[in-house]
Amino acid sequence: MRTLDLKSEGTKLLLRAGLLTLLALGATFLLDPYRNYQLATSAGVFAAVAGLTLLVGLTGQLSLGHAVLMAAGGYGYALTATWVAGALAGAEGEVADGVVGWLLPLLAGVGGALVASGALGLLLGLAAARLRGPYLAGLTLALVIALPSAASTIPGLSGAQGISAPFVPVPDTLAALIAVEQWHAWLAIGVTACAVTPLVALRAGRAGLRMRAVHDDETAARLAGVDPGRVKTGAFVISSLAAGLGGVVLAIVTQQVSPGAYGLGFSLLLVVAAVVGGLGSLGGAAIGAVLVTLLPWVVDQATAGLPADLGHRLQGNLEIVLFGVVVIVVTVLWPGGLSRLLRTKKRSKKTQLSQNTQLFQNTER
Amino acid sequence: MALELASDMTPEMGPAVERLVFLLSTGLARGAVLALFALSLVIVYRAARAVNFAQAAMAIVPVYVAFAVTSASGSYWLGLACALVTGALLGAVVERWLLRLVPQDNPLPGIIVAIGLVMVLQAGLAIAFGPDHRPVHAPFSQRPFDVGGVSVLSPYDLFVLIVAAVVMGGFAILFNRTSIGLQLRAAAFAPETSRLLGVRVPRMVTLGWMLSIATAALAALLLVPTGLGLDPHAADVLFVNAFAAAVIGGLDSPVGALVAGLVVGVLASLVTGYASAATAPLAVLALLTVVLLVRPHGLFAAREARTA
Amino acid sequence: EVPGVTDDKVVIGTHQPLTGPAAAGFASISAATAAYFEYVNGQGGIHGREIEYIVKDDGYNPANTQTVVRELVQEDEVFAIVNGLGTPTHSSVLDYLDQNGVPDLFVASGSLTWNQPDKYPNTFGFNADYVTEGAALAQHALDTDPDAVVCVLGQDDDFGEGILQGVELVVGEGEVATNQTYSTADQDVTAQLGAMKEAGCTHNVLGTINGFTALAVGTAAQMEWFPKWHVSSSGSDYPTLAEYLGEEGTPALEGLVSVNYLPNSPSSEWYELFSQINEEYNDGAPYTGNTTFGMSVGYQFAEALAAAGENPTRESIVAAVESGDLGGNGIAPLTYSADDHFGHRTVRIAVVADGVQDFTDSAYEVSDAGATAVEPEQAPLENEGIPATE
Amino acid sequence: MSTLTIEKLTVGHGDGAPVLHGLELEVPDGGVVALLGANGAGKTTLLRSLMGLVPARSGRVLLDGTDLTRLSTEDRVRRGLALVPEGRSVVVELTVAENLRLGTLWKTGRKRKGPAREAAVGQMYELFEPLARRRDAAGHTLSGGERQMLALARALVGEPDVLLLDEPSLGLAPLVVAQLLGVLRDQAEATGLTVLLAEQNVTGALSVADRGVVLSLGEVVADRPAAELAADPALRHAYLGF
Amino acid sequence: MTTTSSSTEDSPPRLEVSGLTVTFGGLTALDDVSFSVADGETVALIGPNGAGKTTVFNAVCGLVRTRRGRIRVGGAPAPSSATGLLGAGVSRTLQGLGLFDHLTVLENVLVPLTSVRPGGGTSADAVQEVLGTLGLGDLADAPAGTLPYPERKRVALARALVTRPRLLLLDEPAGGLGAGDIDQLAQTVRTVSDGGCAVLLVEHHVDFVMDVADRVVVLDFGHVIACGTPDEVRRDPAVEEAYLGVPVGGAQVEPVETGREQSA
Ligand SMILES: Nc1ncnc2c1ncn2[C@@H]1O[C@H](COP(=O)(O)OP(=O)(O)OP(=O)(O)O)[C@@H](O)[C@H]1O
Ligand SMILES: Nc1ncnc2c1ncn2[C@@H]1O[C@H](COP(=O)(O)OP(=O)(O)OP(=O)(O)O)[C@@H](O)[C@H]1O
Ligand SMILES: [Mg+2]
Ligand SMILES: [Mg+2]
Repeated sequence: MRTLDLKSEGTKLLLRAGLLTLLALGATFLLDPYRNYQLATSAGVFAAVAGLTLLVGLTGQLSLGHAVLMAAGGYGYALTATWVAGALAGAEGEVADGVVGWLLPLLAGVGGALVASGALGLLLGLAAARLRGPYLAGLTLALVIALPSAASTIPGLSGAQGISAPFVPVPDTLAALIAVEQWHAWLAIGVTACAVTPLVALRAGRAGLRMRAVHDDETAARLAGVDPGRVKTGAFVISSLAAGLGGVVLAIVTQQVSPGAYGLGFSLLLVVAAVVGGLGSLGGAAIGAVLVTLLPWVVDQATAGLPADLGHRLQGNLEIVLFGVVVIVVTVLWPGGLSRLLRTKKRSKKTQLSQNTQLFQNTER
Repeated sequence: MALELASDMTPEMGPAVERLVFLLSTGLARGAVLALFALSLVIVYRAARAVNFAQAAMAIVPVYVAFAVTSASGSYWLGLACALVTGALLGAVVERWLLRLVPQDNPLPGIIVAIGLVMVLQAGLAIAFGPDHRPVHAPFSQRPFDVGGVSVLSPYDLFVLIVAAVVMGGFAILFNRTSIGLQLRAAAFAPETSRLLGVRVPRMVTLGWMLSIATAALAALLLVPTGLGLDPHAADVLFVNAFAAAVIGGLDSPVGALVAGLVVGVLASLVTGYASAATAPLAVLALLTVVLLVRPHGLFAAREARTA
Repeated sequence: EVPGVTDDKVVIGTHQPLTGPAAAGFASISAATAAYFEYVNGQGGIHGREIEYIVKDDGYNPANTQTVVRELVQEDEVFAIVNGLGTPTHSSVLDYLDQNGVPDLFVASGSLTWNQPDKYPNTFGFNADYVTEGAALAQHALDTDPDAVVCVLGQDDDFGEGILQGVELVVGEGEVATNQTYSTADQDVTAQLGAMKEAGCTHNVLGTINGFTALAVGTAAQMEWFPKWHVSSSGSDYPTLAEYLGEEGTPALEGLVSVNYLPNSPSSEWYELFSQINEEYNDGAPYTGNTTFGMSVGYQFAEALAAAGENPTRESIVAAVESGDLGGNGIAPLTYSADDHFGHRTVRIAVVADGVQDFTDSAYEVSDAGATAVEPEQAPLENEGIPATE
Repeated sequence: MSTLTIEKLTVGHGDGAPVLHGLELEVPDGGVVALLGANGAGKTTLLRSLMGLVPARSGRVLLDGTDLTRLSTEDRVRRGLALVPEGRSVVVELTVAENLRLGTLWKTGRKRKGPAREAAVGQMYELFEPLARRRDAAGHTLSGGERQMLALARALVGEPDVLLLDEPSLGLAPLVVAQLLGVLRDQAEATGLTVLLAEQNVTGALSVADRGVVLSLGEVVADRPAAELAADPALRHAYLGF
Repeated sequence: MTTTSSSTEDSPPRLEVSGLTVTFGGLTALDDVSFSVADGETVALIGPNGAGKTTVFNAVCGLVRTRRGRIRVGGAPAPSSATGLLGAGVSRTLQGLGLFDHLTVLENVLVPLTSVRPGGGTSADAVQEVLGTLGLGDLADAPAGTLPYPERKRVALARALVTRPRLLLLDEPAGGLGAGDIDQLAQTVRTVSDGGCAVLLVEHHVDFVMDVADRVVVLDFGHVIACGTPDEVRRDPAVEEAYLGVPVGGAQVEPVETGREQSA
């Protein structure tokens, strides 16, 4: 007699997530501070791309506005954390206890980020439930463009200059062991794990199935008892929360949130990362996130050796040209994304079958 | 002096009214360019069911050509003709040699390729011409006419409005009255069925791209004299606002592009004039949101499709 | 062991917008600075050390700034960050540079943010601050025409706000006839100028970058409106403006009033030297106000480095700047001190006459009380523009 | 004259095993041939391959002796071939009238002029009365059967030489099916239209066809006069499963 | 199917449609249509193309707005929400299949179970049973989009049956199927209906209709023009004129009972 057994599946998933997180934490010991900074930023971008890839890959809703959702998370974090830090300092006169001094603001900040990005995501999601492809793209594009205006219109956001987020110092116990960059990488990995693990669970469970069903045929989904509007709105909110946590990571690492950092270019890069990694694949999102954070740097290194008399015009521009070419070539050669490429090479037919039956076994054990 | 005289003759025109008329007419002229660019987006959407995110970058390349030709020959009109031809060629080249390599079953790879193309074109232009603004001059005076003491529309604005109207009219006839127009639409909606009816679908898609980029280039060329001049990013904001306008109008509707383009132009002008420049993008966002919530497929789109 | 300093080299870095929309106005600055350093290196460097200037492109995006500045500090191990450009961009790395004790010299922006010695002891601004410029421009307007109706057109960020603040310091809070703003994203100021014309402005103080100054002047001329223009140093470079406006538009620039704190005048000997360096080390790029700006930054840094001693340390260069001994090459001696991290407190009025933009004899010094007229006192050119190392 | 000859045609989807193996078939000028076979036998694949929508791996398709194999779908249409595909091949975004107008673009290589075109369209409205009522309605509002009618009308209005039909009776009311099959028969007799008709509705198809061809596992397993197939229960049972 | 309900005289019909009117712009698709389906009964809805048959289904499922009239399921007003409808025991297939092509057969069948429990028994049982009865067990892991047509039709049916509905709406279930598959379908419909489920089906395959239907309702231009047992309806001259016509080439061939294995 087979029964629905999502519990043990969930434990397995949590274990795997924990393992990956530990691996990532361990990896920080192998990296120098600058690489750890890059790792931390990639982690933040990964959280957002993971949310986006879930949204686009599973429900087919294209959002060009995920940078704004990240920014919402970033602002939510910075404002709340600063406020709590100020209140703590005000209450006790001084921030004597190190851990309380940074941990409480951090946690409160994450809460603030979730509220901010979730609320914005809900508004967008309600609209998205009624809109199709290009219309949603148009709305989210307008949103990205309006971010600088919003930042200078809404009091407290300090316009283009942005606001700063409290610095999270290395705890005393660790201070002798690790540098601040590594510490921030840990925080980044932790927050990202909290953002991505629920996405993995969701994708593998009922919610993922419903999203894919809605993507395939909305009318049929409706007749199968799935409300497409609610599924789409829900997916948007979840995706926004992940993006918001990504914004938290960037705010922790850079201690700064400003509209210029979350412009259209960055928003489009998130889409590039999701597609190049492989839509709907969270592993692909990781690859894509690392790629878009590192590629400009790699190309910069590669072109650094070019003779200087190629002129100032080449500076900066050449790497953008190359990045563009890479994006085009990758998309043309592997439209399914890098993750699919890796997977088809690796996986035998048997494992594929067993993966397909996983859901069945969940239900039928 | 002339100004005072004129306002003496029409004493009831207060400064507030003057300002309103001025802002409205400015908005109308800018809106015409927006509408034209929005139309170019509608055309690719009609021809290929695609939103071209590289439209701004692709439109600005022909403007550089026009700039070079006009500087060399001294003739604005020769430059304009060259821009149209380059635009059409660029559209054809990008469609045939780039986008056709991308799978069509899902719009995303096409969008990504367009983003890559934007990077290549804009950075390439900056390498070739430098990042600086190149001043571009209008073929007609930009001095507004003085109507009863109120400044309205310059000759150049009129020129823009007339060009926009002619192009719009031309496309309306093309799409709704001619066999080519029918084939263009059918090829985009149902490529396989169209092929079964003898429509040369690849050719139609290419033609659509050619028309679209030429139109976009025309809009960009008309815009440049009113701004800082020509630089690789000169059409970026135009693209964003035009996309908003096209979506408001219904993406599939040339009439929608026209109306929404003018509305967005006037709205931006009024908001900038009465509130602040920073508020304009928020106003456009608000308009877009309201329209889409009331009509999810834009103002002029066909009714919601039957689903079962 | 001082980061970036070896026996024969000092490595410094900067972040600049070489790409993206902001590149149009600013990409040529770092090229000029680099050319000046090459000139210095050609003459044997400072204390026998060559200056290696690493320029990183940030596209005017704070996120990129954060990345490239960390790269400069952690990978390239620069001695100092010099002339990082832009308020939003540079704000995003202030804390980082402070926490890492990296000298953050001569930021290319007039935002008051850089003048917080308690909070950011290593950060120094380069530009005359925007408030100073706004106040001087407004004071000049009132000095020349007591009935002036003063209006402001400003960029919608700290630049425009600073200029407005300076103007209000002189004319009084809320006494500005109308304050209009533009955003760089929208290259159209017709609506704003319509409003200013209607408000009856006679003297327009502009907190605009060059392109938008040209746009404002050109648009007004098209409206047959010819008020007085009073323009910040960041947007009043005559060759650049003339280029924008073209032949027919240029006459509208006649009488344009501007302020500057650098010797950006063809009659200056500094200008002459910089032109030569520009020819020789910068491929003869067009000479603009950016060239003067970039080379002056180079000079000022070289002077600070020279003053930091035979074996410069991060502390010694900060101390050298704070010592107040730097002279600079401006129209008045530098004013850096331990509690003032701005160096240009005096600005000089320049006017366009017969197609030539040149300084007049009036200059203003600005304090909290307002702008007071002072005598300009141009720093002399000595030792062929190479700072002396005693 | 329009005889369709299929020589040793082998067709497959993607890299999969071939669906048709060296298929040989001739449809004579003015003939009506019913193409029968169970679901998955390869009827649709054959028709699509004849139109060039699925590439042939080997073999040839000849129209009156001219090799079509290398021609694109569009060019085959211009040579006088037409296919009414399986399912609802209406361009749903266009109106009924526009769909019909699309069908009139080509008639065996030459474009047609106004009045003749109008007349042909008028005829279709007479034939399929529900379409006349919904002339200006967008394709997506039509009922399933109305769409099928429109697809048929659109093919007929182009007056092709060879008409390939993939399950035209699907979703149509019996009355309309009878009418449609009658039209096919009449056109074949009157204008020499050559028809290849793939059908699950065996009875209906055989009632108008000259010949019935049974496809199984990608090969022709029976090719008999229609009447013979219809009348002989043993044959039917052997090849068609009832 | 496990739940057996005997429809007693006083219990309300499973589906009751009365005075239903639906318009699209100027077009009246349904005009004052009334009929009902009792538990365990199979009713066929036939009529010319565009008569409004699918629109009746759409109205029951809340996909189109009704202008007038009442639709009651099991005596209560038909719920309008997606989950509510399924929860009230109403399942439907679509005229154009509407499979989730990128989902496997199993996943297709699981989708309805993400929002409701099957009427009686566990989800796992229901899935296994429905896949088994429809011969889809071996195909559980195949993406639905890659299957041959008859299998696709069975997946659509399986998805409707897995919740063990009390009212099943089938839109052209036999369309495009070969004789063998139609027989099997008829068998399935009979089994479902014997289990007490009310079945309403739209079909143009007259023989199939005559075979499975207890009662036939004929629509034309949105009006009910006839209603009765299959034989009554078949002989009705109005129905003959509007819908059936004179069969081409003589009588339709009666299906013979044979397996359908040859097409699998
Ligand atoms: N696009 C495709 N990709 C892969 N295989 C396909 C494709 N289309 C059809 N097939 C396979 O080719 C075989 C023949 O299919 P085809 O559609 O030609 O049969 P048919 O005789 O038309 O059946 P039906 O009566 O159901 O329409 C089947 O096994 C089918 O699964
Ligand atoms: N959403 C809609 N908008 C406009 N017209 C519609 C809509 N839905 C249905 N119609 C029209 O209503 C009429 C009835 O359609 P319906 O689909 O119910 O027919 P049907 O009886 O199912 O026909 P068929 O047997 O061909 O499937 C048709 O004329 C159709 O064009
Ligand atoms: Mg078939
Ligand atoms: Mg129907």
